[in-house]
Order: sequence, then structure tokens, then C-alpha cells
Amino acid sequence: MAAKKTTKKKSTKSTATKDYASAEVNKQLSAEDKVELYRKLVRIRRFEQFSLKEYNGGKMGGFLHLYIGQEAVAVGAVSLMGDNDHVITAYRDHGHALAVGMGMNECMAELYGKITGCSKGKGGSMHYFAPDKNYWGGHGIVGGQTPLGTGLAYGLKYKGLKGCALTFLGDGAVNQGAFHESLNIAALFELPVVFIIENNGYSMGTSQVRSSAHPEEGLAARAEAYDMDWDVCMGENLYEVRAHVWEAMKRAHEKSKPTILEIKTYRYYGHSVADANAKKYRTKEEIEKYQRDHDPLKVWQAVLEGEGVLTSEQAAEIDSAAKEEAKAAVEFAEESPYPEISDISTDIYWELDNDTEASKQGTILFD
Amino acid sequence: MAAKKTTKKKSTKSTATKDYASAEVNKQLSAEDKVELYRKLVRIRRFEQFSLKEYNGGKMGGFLHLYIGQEAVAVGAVSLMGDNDHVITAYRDHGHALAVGMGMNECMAELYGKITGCSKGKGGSMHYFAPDKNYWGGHGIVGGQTPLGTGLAYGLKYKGLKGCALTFLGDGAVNQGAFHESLNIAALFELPVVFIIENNGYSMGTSQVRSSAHPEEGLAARAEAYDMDWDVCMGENLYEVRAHVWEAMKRAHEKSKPTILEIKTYRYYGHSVADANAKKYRTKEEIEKYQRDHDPLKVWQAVLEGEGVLTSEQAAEIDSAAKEEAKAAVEFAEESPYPEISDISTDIYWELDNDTEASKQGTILFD
Amino acid sequence: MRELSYRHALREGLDEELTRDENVVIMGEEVAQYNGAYKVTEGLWEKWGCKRIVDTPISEAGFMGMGIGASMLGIRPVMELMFWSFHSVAFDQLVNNAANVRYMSGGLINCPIVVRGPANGGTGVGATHSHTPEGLFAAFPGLKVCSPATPADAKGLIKSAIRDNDPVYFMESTLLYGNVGPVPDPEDGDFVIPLGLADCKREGSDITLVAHGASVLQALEAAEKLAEEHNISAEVIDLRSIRPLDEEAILNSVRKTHRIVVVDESKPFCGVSAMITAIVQEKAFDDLDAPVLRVNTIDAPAIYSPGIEKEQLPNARRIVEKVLTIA
Amino acid sequence: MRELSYRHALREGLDEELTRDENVVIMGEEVAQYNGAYKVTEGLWEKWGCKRIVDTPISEAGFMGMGIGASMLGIRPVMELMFWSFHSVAFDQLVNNAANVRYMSGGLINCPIVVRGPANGGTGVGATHSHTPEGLFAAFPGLKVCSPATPADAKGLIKSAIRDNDPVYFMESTLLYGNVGPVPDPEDGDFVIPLGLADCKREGSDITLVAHGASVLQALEAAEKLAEEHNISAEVIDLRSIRPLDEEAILNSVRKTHRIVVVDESKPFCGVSAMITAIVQEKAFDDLDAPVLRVNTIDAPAIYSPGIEKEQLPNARRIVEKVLTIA
Ligand SMILES: Cc1ncc(C[n+]2csc(CCOP(=O)(O)OP(=O)(O)O)c2C)c(N)n1
Ligand SMILES: Cc1ncc(C[n+]2csc(CCOP(=O)(O)OP(=O)(O)O)c2C)c(N)n1
Ligand SMILES: [Mg+2]
Ligand SMILES: [Mg+2]
Repeated sequence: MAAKKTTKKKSTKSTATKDYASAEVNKQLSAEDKVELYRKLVRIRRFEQFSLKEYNGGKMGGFLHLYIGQEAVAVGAVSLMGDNDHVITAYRDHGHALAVGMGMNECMAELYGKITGCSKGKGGSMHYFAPDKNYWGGHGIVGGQTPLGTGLAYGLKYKGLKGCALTFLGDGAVNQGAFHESLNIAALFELPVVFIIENNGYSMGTSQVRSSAHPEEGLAARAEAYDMDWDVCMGENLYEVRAHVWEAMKRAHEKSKPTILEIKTYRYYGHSVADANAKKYRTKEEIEKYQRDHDPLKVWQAVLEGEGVLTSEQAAEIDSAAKEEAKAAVEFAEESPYPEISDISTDIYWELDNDTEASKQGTILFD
Repeated sequence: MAAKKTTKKKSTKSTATKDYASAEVNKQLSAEDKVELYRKLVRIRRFEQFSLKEYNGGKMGGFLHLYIGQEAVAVGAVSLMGDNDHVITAYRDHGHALAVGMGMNECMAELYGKITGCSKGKGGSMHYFAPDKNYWGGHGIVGGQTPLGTGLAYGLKYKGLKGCALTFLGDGAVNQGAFHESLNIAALFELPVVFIIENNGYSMGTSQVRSSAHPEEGLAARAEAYDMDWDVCMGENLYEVRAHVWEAMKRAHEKSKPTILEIKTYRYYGHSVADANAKKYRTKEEIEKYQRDHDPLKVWQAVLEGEGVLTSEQAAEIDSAAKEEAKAAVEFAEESPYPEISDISTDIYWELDNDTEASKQGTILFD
Repeated sequence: MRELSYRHALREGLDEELTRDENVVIMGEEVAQYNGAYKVTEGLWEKWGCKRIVDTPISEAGFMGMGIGASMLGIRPVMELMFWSFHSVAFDQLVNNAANVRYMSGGLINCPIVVRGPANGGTGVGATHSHTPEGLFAAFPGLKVCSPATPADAKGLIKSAIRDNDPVYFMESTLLYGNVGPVPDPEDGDFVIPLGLADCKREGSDITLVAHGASVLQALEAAEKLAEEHNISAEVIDLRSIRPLDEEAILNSVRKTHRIVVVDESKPFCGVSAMITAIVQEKAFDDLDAPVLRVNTIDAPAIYSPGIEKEQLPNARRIVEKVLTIA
Repeated sequence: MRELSYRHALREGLDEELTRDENVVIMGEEVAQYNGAYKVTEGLWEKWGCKRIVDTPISEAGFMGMGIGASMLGIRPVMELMFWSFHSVAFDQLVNNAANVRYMSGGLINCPIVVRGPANGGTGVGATHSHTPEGLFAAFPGLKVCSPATPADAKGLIKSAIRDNDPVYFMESTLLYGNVGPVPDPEDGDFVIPLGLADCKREGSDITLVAHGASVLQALEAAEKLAEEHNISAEVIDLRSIRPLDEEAILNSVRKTHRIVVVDESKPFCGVSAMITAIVQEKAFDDLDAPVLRVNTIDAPAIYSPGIEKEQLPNARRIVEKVLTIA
């Protein structure tokens, strides 16, 4: 066989200088919409900063994986969702949760493990869910959510709904077998799923180059192996994120075809708050560079101020409101009660919780 | 980002018309070597035909996955192995076993489940092993052997030995997560492993096109996703198989780099003997075409007769000798005893079998 | 009553549920065009087509997770594992995503999935293909596990499993597929058997034998031998469902017989039999005239050899011998 | 005697074995440059370099299988699972390839691999990260499982595990890593503890408490309370190793105390406690004055809430309450 080049499936012929503001999907945004997006970014940032403080005050258990630095990815992608679009992600899930419209109270209370939390204190930081808002979590096992996202897409297609499943994962998660199995199935079955790799450069303390072999175009180009479309973009500017995500969503909606979209982003904090080494595997300068030049909040604020749709006063107001909201959420969480011991034993089986006929026979929970 | 083509990693610039006979590795073969290779092909074929007959006579349990039609792949690849080269495969493992030099007696007895079998009747058809011949099995879980092969390569590199691990799998196995994880690790760690996909067109009743999405160049081209070298060849002519496998082995030996090599081949029988549908998912004509025009034994016999190193009389003698050998193996197996009930409880723990100090404390096998 | 094979009874159950609910979809390797590796789904693809009967690649983690994800949206996938043994490559999806998503979401999500396929030794397929993971999965709260022994139970339970709104792991046996037995006629109404209800397959007064799946048949054979050769009257309780578990049925029998042997094809360590033992000795301590004994698969990976494989499994001879030590 | 933390003791054991045998190699996610997620391997990469201490991608099935394959060639990999909970994505490699390859090859191959990492709840990481799979793996013949509770045991057992020629699954606890206790000085000779040897951590005469891992500390705390508040003398047997299992140590204690409560962080269904119960009631039936009772994690996926998570786990209060029902 002669060595032949594959026809690359990369979808967007865009270059770095592309004027994303004038992308169709961005032109549709009203001034109000744009400010609303800013508010979302800020609310995520403030929510997490408050949660960090309380975590450090010993109010929470386990992990706290902060999304700070990556906000534009979730906000941009989620802002495109219609009624039949769904979203699922890994354990770094606060941003997506607030983006889909979950309340700070239920989210903060969940971190505290209170019964008023979105998962009644049973899931914690890694396990936020809001199926009523098409948000399917929040999953702790690296890569484990990717078949579920594929399944959401399967369900949509089965029901004949024109939607898609935005399935987020990290750059370290691409090396889980379940993800690859999902890719093959999604391509083979032509499922409307958009795999969004939030490439923040690290999986815990491991830089991307130390964890993945991949084509020089990056992780998304692994899609070639499944003859699948792929794309790469930067994650700091909402216009850019929206433009690229929308391309992929259109492909899902219109052709029922999957995409891998890699979005380059950065996290400012450690992997989890308990990551004492956060500053060992990367330089202080690297972090500062991102905070200074690539911060999604700053970038968007500058864009909107440039467009004249936001003043710095308004921005400050939005910021104080977000702080107030976060502070109130902390109070709400503080004041809420923990689950009772008896609550340990509910939410295990639907049939039991609903006291149906099917739950009447035999012992189902054991001593 | 501009849409850029990857530099393809396909290794051999060969075309279908390439004169494989004059490949360096084939020129080195003496007439004797060539006849010996023929003998290996024939012995596999006859061994399996005899085992099929006995299987149909109810002498064996479970599965019998025949390799008939694919013989040139194992024989060609294994013929290149030096002292530090190792081989591992899936459950369709008789061909590789005889190719590495296992005896028909121990192999036939294993099918019968006799204590004289290569695995003492404990492994059966899917689980032949001969570590003394660098043969690490025979593995029943689809794809499950691929990390093991990666580990053999790891061990070789760790010990500073210039060898490689020939790791065989089927075309259906490429969609197991463990294989993909192995690929990334092999590429990232630069391990001397050659993944050989024996593409016989079907995984059970599923044609390759129904199980895998892949680049148009085929399954091996999935290697691109890991920036790994890859190659494709036909599996009916030993010269071709040897030439391509040797390229990959050299890459492993000299550069400690992995390869995916896809070898196109065909199985004449059903997936396993118990595959009643063997002729439903493909036409009789398709099978006959392969048997007529692409049979590895016929092809090699014609090559050798053409070269004047084998006469049809010699070929017939080799064939009768192989039949005799297989017949004797059946007798050996018939006459051998089954394991005793007490044999069920050995070969579980090394320490116990060797009655070491480490095995003296506590209960390790339970009632 | 008409007689059906276990395989046929299962298929009839699947077919009825496919008819009843358009969200039921059958998926797995070779279930459609090939008619199923063990022919349980034979004819269903022809009848229902590609939407309802779906062949998957050999990607158990991927397609199992896909089924779970789809079930969260209200699809009701019935996933075939060609062998339950292949759970090992889909384990995370099976024990984390399916079992925990309801809990971790505080009850917001449920996962009405059925995973079914054969789980048994005894067919000469060796250690990797002969796992019996009933106890392994029943150990995870959030999951339900059942394992029918007869055609009627197979049909009645699969229908319940599909209607259940929790994940149900349904373990069959290749050794039972061909067995024939009475199954109620669909004309006589919808035939379902609730999960969690054991069935007394044979009444007796001297000793209780508890079993599930193919072991029920071994227990019944042993009971006959005990009656004929030793004048011992054994009661055979077929659990049918491991979780939920019909503790009362077991305990009531023990309160009558005062002796019990648990027959279980799992390995001795931490299997279903260990659990039943723990329950019985705790809840019927004063009723027991002898320790609870167990007959399990001999503690080793499954041996291939057709010559002695059956000896490794619980069989009537070993059950009788065990009973005779206490009765 | 000098005192070391559990973490430090483990590290010292690893370091000594790295020194003793050049085929010992440590692998896992973040074990090298990051010094280990829980710092067990801190400093080892700096000391031993990239060949002996190896960071892997997040590909548990892949790298675990790689370790198994390498072990067949005589390498002695010590694989870290950042959490034992992540066994779920490597399950096939762990229970088929490692556990069965010796058997299926009729004894031709052995697999001297150690898999280690924390396996415990109680740290607010929820259902997917709080699995305690001691019983799950001990159920597979071919595997060995141990679970040390003290720094000395951790060191002595990890060294034995590495020297063992069979696969040993070594389950630690994040809650114990910081605990400090006496560990013999290397100057005083090579310190190893054989697998399969239980340790009586507290002598007593009225009741036996059996536990392993972090639960040993709960049992000891309960024993103190029982002594102080109820005048009950509890003996605490620390299993240390689950398979091989020191049955004699348990049975001897029960023959003395006639009562036993098994404390086990697994779920109640089919866990280690069920197995111990089955053994004790069978082998010490006549010695028992009461049923074998168990204190397990409350039967639900692990709850996150830091407010009540500890209530779900076995704790001294629940142990005392259970003991009081029979003593
Ligand atoms: C199967 C599995 N292995 C390991 C872990 C531990 N772990 C949690 S997050 C993480 C790093 C993931 O990195 P990446 O995918 O890049 O996501 P990011 O944290 O950067 O968002 C690891 C190793 C896990 N949760 N699941
Ligand atoms: C994990 C797993 N899933 C399913 C099977 C059942 N199975 C055995 S072989 C096979 C088909 C494999 O096809 P392929 O990889 O092409 O190899 P071939 O049989 O053609 O040699 C299947 C589905 C298995 N053994 N392991
Ligand atoms: Mg990352
Ligand atoms: Mg094939």
C-alpha cells in the first residue's frame, strides 16, 4: 500500500486572527445577553473564591476542584444550549453548574454537605446534578462520564430530538479506555455528542506532554483515528468559545455527527485545594502570565467595554452583587442542617423511595 | 488554527507489487529455512483439522477458535524472533503456539483437558503458554492481552535487552479501552512493542465496517492518534508478512519504538466451532475465493516450487508427516489422564506450589 | 401448561416488553444480526429492526456506559453481556455510574437499565469466562441482582426487571438455556414475578437447601438422592433474586428444619453463600441445630478440563456429602 | 523504639526493597515528580530516578496490565493506585490477568506484582472514591490481600508483599497515613511480617473483636469504652492480612471468649465480615454463646456529607452498641 495522507477532518478553517465577534452565533447576542454572560463568569469566580475560603476554614470535606481560570469554557458552551441540549462533565463541575442556572445556595450547601445541597449533601463538590436543567453532573472517575454523555446523545437520537450532549473532560482524561470506546461508538453510530476537552495543560502535577502521545495538532486530532471531526480553539474569549462550540453543536443537530473540540484553558489554583504542590510543577510566572493576559473575565470585560455595552461601574456592581450572593450562599449553607442518619439510607433505589409495589418484596438494605 | 495535515507515520513506502522475496530479511533464508516454514504452516493446518474432528466428536469442552486461513501471519512473524523477542496473543492461539515450537502432543492434550496438556488441562484452547519459548499465551478477554504485551516490552527495556514484544490482536479487539491505553503508554514510554492486528474481516458475526470507525487507510492508521508508526500488509504470503513485521521489529530493536501493523487475513471456519452462523454473515463465495486464491499454504507452496526449493512430492511428504504427527497427538491426548480433583487446587499460588516459608501462615484456600 | 425453553421464555419476555414500551431497546454484541451468541434474542432484530435491537462493538465499558446514560434520559436499555464474565472490562460503569448516580444526585436521577447474560461455569471455557458475580454485584447498594433457574422464572423476572426503575443485573446460565418447563400462556394475562420473592421448589422437613440459578437443579437432584438413599427430607428454596433477598423465606424454612446447607456456584470467599450464612446464623441462631454449611465451587480459578470441571462446581454428590455431615 | 508515621514506614519499606532488589520498580499516577498524591513515595524519585520511580498516564487498565506483563518477565512492579477505588477501571487486569495467569498456564507463569494504595471512606470524597474492596479481591483465588493498621505492620507487610511471588493487593488508608507508632530500627535487622499472621492488638476475655485496617483503631477505642463503661473485657484481633487469613487466631480467641463481633468497613453484603462470620459459625459452632455479629458501613453508597459520614462507617459507638446486644 502506498503511503497516503488522510483527508483531515478538522472542521474550522479559522486562524488565530479570526474575528469571532462577527460569527453568526455571536452577532445574535443582545447587549443584555452579553452582560448576562459576564455576570455568569463573575458569579462562578466569586462563588468559588468564597468556597475556597470556607474550605480553608475547615467547613468542607474532601476535594475542592476549582474552575477559576476556565470560566469562559463552561459559560460559553452552556450559553448555546437549547431545550434539547444536555451537558455532563467531570469533578471540576461548579462552573458548569452555575452556568446552567443552578443556584449558589444549593451549590454552596452541597459543599458543606448539608441537606439543602443540590444533592442533599450526598454528592459533594464532585457531584452536582440538575437534570431539570439538562445537567447530568459532576463525575469523579476520570473519563467515566464520557460513555454517559454518549448515552445522552444516544437517547436524544433515539427519541428523535434535535439536541446534543456536551460532554466535557480534561486533558488527562483522554487516556482512559472508556473515552476511546465512546469515541468509536459515537462515530460509528453517528451520535450527536460534542466531546469538549478542557485542556488546562495539566492533569494534577503532570503536564500534558508527560501524559499523552498525540498528533502535533493536539489532543483533538486523535479524532482522526475514528474518522471523526475535530477542532481546537482558545478558551479565554467567550466569542471564540461560542463560535467553535456552535460549529460542533450544529454538526450534532443537523447531521447527528460527533466532534472532539479541544479548548485550551488554564486553572489558576492547584488541582484540588489539597494540592500542596500546585506551584511546583509549573512556575509562578506561568500562572501570573495567564492571570494577567488571558483571564476570561478580564478579556470579556475588555471586549464589552470596547463595544460600549458594559461600563466599569456596571462591572463593579455585578461583582459586588456576585459577592453578596456568594456570601448569602455561605450563610445559607452554614445555617442549613446536615442530613440525618436516616438520610443515609434514602436515594439508593427509586422503587424504595417511591414506596412502590416493586419495593415490597424481600430485604434490599442490609445490616 | 489553520487546518494542517499531519506528517503521516506510515512506515513502509511499499506498494502491492513490491518484490518481497528480495527483502533483506527474506534473502537471508536458506532453502531449508523456507521448507521449514512450509512445514510449520502445514503442521498448524493439520493440527487444527484433527482437533476440529475430535471437537466434533465431543472430546473437548467449550470453544475451539481455529486459525486455519491465517497461518502465514503467526508463522511469518514468529520466524523472525530472536532470543529476546516475545509473543503474546488472544484466544485464537494454536497457530502461534505451534509456530514458536510447542509440541502437538501437549497442545492436543490441552484441548482434551488432560494433565499432559501444556497448561495441565487447566487453560484449554484459549490458554496455551510456553514461557520457555517466549510465548505468553493465549488470552480469552478481548484486548486484555495488549497491556500485557506492553508490559513484556517494558520488561525488556527495563532489563536493557534488545528485543520486542509481538502483541497480536483481532480487528474486533481494537475497540477495547485497554488497547488504546496500551497504545498511548507504548508511544509515550517508547516501548519496543509491535501490535499486530490480524484483520480477518470479522469479529464473530460482525464485519469490520460494522464495528470500527477508522481512517480510510484502515485500523492501523489509528496509530496516528498516538503519533505512532504504523503499517499495513497482506497476510497470505510469508515473504510479505516477514518483510513488514521485520520493519516493525527493527524499529523496536533499534529505536525502542512501537508500531501498529495491520495484517489482512481471513479465517475459513466460524468464529469458534460452535459458531453455527459461520456462513450467514458472509457468503460461501467469499470463503471459497479466499481458499482458492489466497490460501497461505498454497501461496507458499507455489512460491517455493517456483523457486525450485520444494517439489510437490516433498510437499506431500511434509503433509503426511504432519497428519501422522497430528494423529499421534490425538492418540497421546486420548490416552493421557485427566487431572485429579486435587489438581484443581494447585497452580494457584507460586508460594504454595513451592511450599515456601511465605506460604506457611494462615489459610489461603477456603472451603 | 405449554412448555418453553428457558431461552425461549426469556425471549418471549423481552419481546413482550419491547411491545409494551417503545423505550425498551436491546443492545449488545451480536444480539441483532447474529441473533445473539446464545440465541436468546433470536428473531428479535428481524421483527423489531435496527432501532430496537442494536449490535455494538466489543466495547463493554463504552456501550454499557452509553446504556446507563441513555437510561437517565428515560430510555430503558436491556444490555446483553455475551458472558457476565465480561463485566470485568465494564466494571466502573456497572458499579459506579449505574449504582451510585441516584445516590450522588440526592435522588434526582434514576437508572432503569437491565444488564443480562449468562453467568456460570461448567461449559469448558476456563477461568476468564466462568465468573459468577451475583454476590459481587449484590454487594453494591443501588443495584439489584437476580438469577432465575426455570423458564417461567426467567420470563417472569426479566419482565419485572425491565419495568423496574432501578438497575437490575440479571444473571442467566448457558447450562439452563435449553431446559424446558411450563410457562403460563400470555393469553392468560401478563406474567410477572416480583423481584425479592423466593420460591420453594421442593418441600421438606429435615434440612433446608438454599440455592439460586443453575445450583437449584443440583440442589433438587441432591434432595431426591437424600430422600431415596438416606431418608432425609430436604426443602429446596430457590432465591431467584439475590438483592432484594427473601430473608423470610429462608428463615421460615430453617425454623422448620433447623438445618441448612447453602449451595452457591460462587467461590467460597465472600460469595452469596457467605452472606446467607451470616444472615441465618444471626437471625435464626437459636433455631439452628448445626452450623450453616456451604457447598461452593472449589476455591480455584475455573479449571478448563471437561474431565473434572463438573467436580469443581457444586454438584449433587458434594451436596449430599455435605448434608450428611449434619443430618 | 523510634516512632514513624504510617506513611513514612511504608516509604521506608519501599526504599529498602528498592535497595535490595534492582527489579523493584514503583509505578503509578503522580508517584514520581509529584511525590505521590498522598506523599507515600515522597523523595523516592529524587533518590532513585526515572527508571525506578515511574509516573504513568491516567490509564489504570493500561499501566496495571503493563505491570502484570512486566512481572511475568521477572520485574517486580509495585503499582500505586492513587485510590484503590480506581480498581474499577482496571478490574479485568486485576482479577483476570493477575489472578488467573498462573492457573491457566498450569503453573508456568507467576506474577510477582504488588498493587497498593488507600482503600477507605471517611474523607469526604463520596461514593466513587470510598470503596473498600478487600473482600472483593480476596474472593479471587490467585490473589493475596492485606491491610495493615499500624506503621510497623505497614512496613513489615509491604516488604513481605514485595518479596512474595504472587500478586499481593495492599490496602492502606488515608486516615492512617499520618498516624505515628513504633517501628523497629533497620539497624536491628530486616523487619518483615509474614502475610497471613493476625496480631492480637489487645487481650481480653469476654468478647472478641475482629477487624483490619482503620477499623482496628475503632475496635480498640470501643474496647476501651467497653472496659471503662461496661466492665467488658474485649480482645481485639487485627487480621492484617485477609487472604491468607489467620483463621486460627480468630478461632482461638472465640474459643476463649465465646462471643465475637466482626468490625469491617465494607458494606454488609458479601464483605469480609460475612466471610469471617461463615467461618466462625462453622468452625466454632459449639463455642459460640451468641450469634456472630457484624458492624459494617451502613448499607448505602458512601455519603459525602462531612456532617454524618463518620456515622456511616463503623465507629466505636456503633461497635459498643452491637457488643452490648450480646455481652
Ligand atoms: C480513573 C481515575 N484515575 C485517577 C483519578 C484521580 N484523578 C482525579 S483528577 C485527576 C487528573 C485529571 O486531569 P484532567 O483530566 O486534565 O482534568 P483537570 O483536573 O485538569 O480538570 C486524577 C489523576 C480519578 N479520579 N479517576
Ligand atoms: C471483553 C470481551 N468481550 C467479548 C468477548 C467475546 N468474544 C470473544 S472473541 C470475540 C470476537 C473478536 O473478534 P476479533 O478481535 O476480530 O478476533 P478474531 O476472533 O477474528 O480472531 C468476541 C466478541 C470476549 N472474549 N471478551
Ligand atoms: Mg487538565
Ligand atoms: Mg477478526
